[in-house]
Amino acid sequence: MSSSLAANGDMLVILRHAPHGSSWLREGLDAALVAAAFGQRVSLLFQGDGIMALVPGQEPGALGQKGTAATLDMLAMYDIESFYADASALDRFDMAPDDLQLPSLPVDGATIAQLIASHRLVLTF
Amino acid sequence: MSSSLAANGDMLVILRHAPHGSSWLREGLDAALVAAAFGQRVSLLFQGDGIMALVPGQEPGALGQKGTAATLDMLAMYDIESFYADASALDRFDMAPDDLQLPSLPVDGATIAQLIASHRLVLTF
Amino acid sequence: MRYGLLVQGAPYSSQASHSALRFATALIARGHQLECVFFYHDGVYNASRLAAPPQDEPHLVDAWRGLNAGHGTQLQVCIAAALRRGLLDERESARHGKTGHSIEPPFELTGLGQLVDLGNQVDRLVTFAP
Amino acid sequence: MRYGLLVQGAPYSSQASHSALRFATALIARGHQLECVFFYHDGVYNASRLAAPPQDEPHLVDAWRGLNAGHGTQLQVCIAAALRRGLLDERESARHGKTGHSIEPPFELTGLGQLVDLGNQVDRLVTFAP
Amino acid sequence: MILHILNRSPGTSLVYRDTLSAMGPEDRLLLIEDGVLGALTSQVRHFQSVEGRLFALREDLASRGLEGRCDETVQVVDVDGFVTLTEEADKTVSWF
Amino acid sequence: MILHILNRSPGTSLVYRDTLSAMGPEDRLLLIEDGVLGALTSQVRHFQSVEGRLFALREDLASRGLEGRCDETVQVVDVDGFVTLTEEADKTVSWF
Repeated sequence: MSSSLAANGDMLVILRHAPHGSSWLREGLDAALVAAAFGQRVSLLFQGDGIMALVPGQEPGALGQKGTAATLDMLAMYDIESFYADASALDRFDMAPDDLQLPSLPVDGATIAQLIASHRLVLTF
Repeated sequence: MSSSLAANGDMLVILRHAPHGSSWLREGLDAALVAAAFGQRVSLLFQGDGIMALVPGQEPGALGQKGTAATLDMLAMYDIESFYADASALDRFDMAPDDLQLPSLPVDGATIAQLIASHRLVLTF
Repeated sequence: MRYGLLVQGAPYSSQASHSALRFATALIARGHQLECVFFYHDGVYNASRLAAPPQDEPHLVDAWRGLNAGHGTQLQVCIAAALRRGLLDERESARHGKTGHSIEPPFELTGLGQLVDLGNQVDRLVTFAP
Repeated sequence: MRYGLLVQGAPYSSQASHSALRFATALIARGHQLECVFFYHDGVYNASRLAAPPQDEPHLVDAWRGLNAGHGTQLQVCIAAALRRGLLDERESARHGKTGHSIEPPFELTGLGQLVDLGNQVDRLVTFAP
Repeated sequence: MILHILNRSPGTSLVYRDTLSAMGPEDRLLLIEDGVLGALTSQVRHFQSVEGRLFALREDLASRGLEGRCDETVQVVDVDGFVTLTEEADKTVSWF
Repeated sequence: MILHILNRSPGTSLVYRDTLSAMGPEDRLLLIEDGVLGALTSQVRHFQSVEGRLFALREDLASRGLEGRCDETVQVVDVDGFVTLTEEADKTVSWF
């Protein structure tokens, strides 16, 4: 959680909503993918209930809704490789950093503040 | 807060949202008014942030949005006269029961449970 | 038993519509009667005949229509909540000087009184909210 | 300074549109330039040409139009978020085999890339969410 | 018996407090949608006061990859079980 | 300096916790919409860690009848002041 790990970049997308319950997470990931496709250096921060996006073994919804797990696998193709996970949320939900669908760096509040400061644009979803 | 004060009725409308921030409160009050106009015995429970509906001195919004204070004055015309206010929310926001736009009976959780049990239909907004 | 559903969430934005449709299918499969789905608050957006979701996602408006066609469930939309949100049938469109409409049968614009009636008529009214 | 707004809340359901319009008016009055309002998530519902609010309430769609007419602010609507929610212009309506449309100029359907461009172009991008 | 239905995560929303305080001694609570996050072993302490009367919807746990993380004190029901709960209840109250 | 904008009441939503923890030592917090409930004297303790950097929007207090209940440690600004805050900030982050 050292502050030196807080990357610079063009856009930080903060994902605060769990999958399936709303479209926030999916629409936030879409914004990140498009920004990356437009050549922006994009970092993702999974915060609060948003860390539920990183739970392995997600499935489509009962009516066939796609969910977001498949989208996460596409991020690397778009050169999005900076993933951060809110350490306090990981703690709260008792999730181990090595048990996430994406390798994500746990970050504390001070590091989150630095991430926000070091990206030109910050979008929350 | 005695349990004997929990009225019977056809419909209990639980209002949990503050004025102006969303349309929940207004649309909940509309449902209560229409039910009363259809001859239902309606009770209102202001709970959580919903007790903000009872703050005196509310105004229209910055763009002229009407808010809900004027609607509260219409309730008596529709014979809606059972008003309850979540005592824990009053405490939390330091609101005195005699400083509310509508005379509302403060109720604790047990009384709220009885209100829910004693009304045939319960709608939350 | 006779059921009614009150749907208050917009489709594609919250899970409310999905949950309500899933619940509707299950209660019908168990032999109950689903009298009516009443759409209020952002739930009125479920009635838009113009919705064009991606083909690999569930088409919620069609799913509601199917509930009406297969089971006779009424699909009632609160008119006050709908008009301000741009959901109009042909009659309301004309009345407001608009060209074009966004609601068509089996969805019907009705007043909140229908929700009150529904509540009195059914054994269970279940709310799905965003 | 050059500003952009990102609006994510449905009109009449949350205060987001009201707050954004109020902020837009104030920043223009202070001599800033409002380049564009980008509508995403439920914000796309702000673009519905069929909205018919009661006459004693603010007409938000007209207020957005006024911002375009009076100040040249672009009104861009995310096409992916819009189509699934039933917001289509004439071209998309035809493309999806629908009759009628719910979006017309000055609102324009655009891709999320325009939001990225906007973020790069302006000095401040302010989000109003539900 | 009244069936209370909660669709909010205790990690984000405080509505669960009002829900619990409004529940009678026989009432049941069903967690659905984002509400199933409350059924996780790490969260279920928020619902201690209704232990034995706490349910969570299987489909919503499964789609989120959470079936294996659901606390064993929570009764997991599928959507048929959801219907059954509404049959057995006098009425339902939705909290959001 | 970054301007954080919060539109949720601390009586309902826990998002304020994440907002506060993500704020740098010079950052400012503006409460708008339902967020102004956090500016009340009865609620402002939630925002102790940013005392002196806490703002609330006058119009949103006024429409709710809350101008007189706003804590004196909160700096009340009108919408012009809101614009000024965005001018002075490097960027804004909205929390909801």
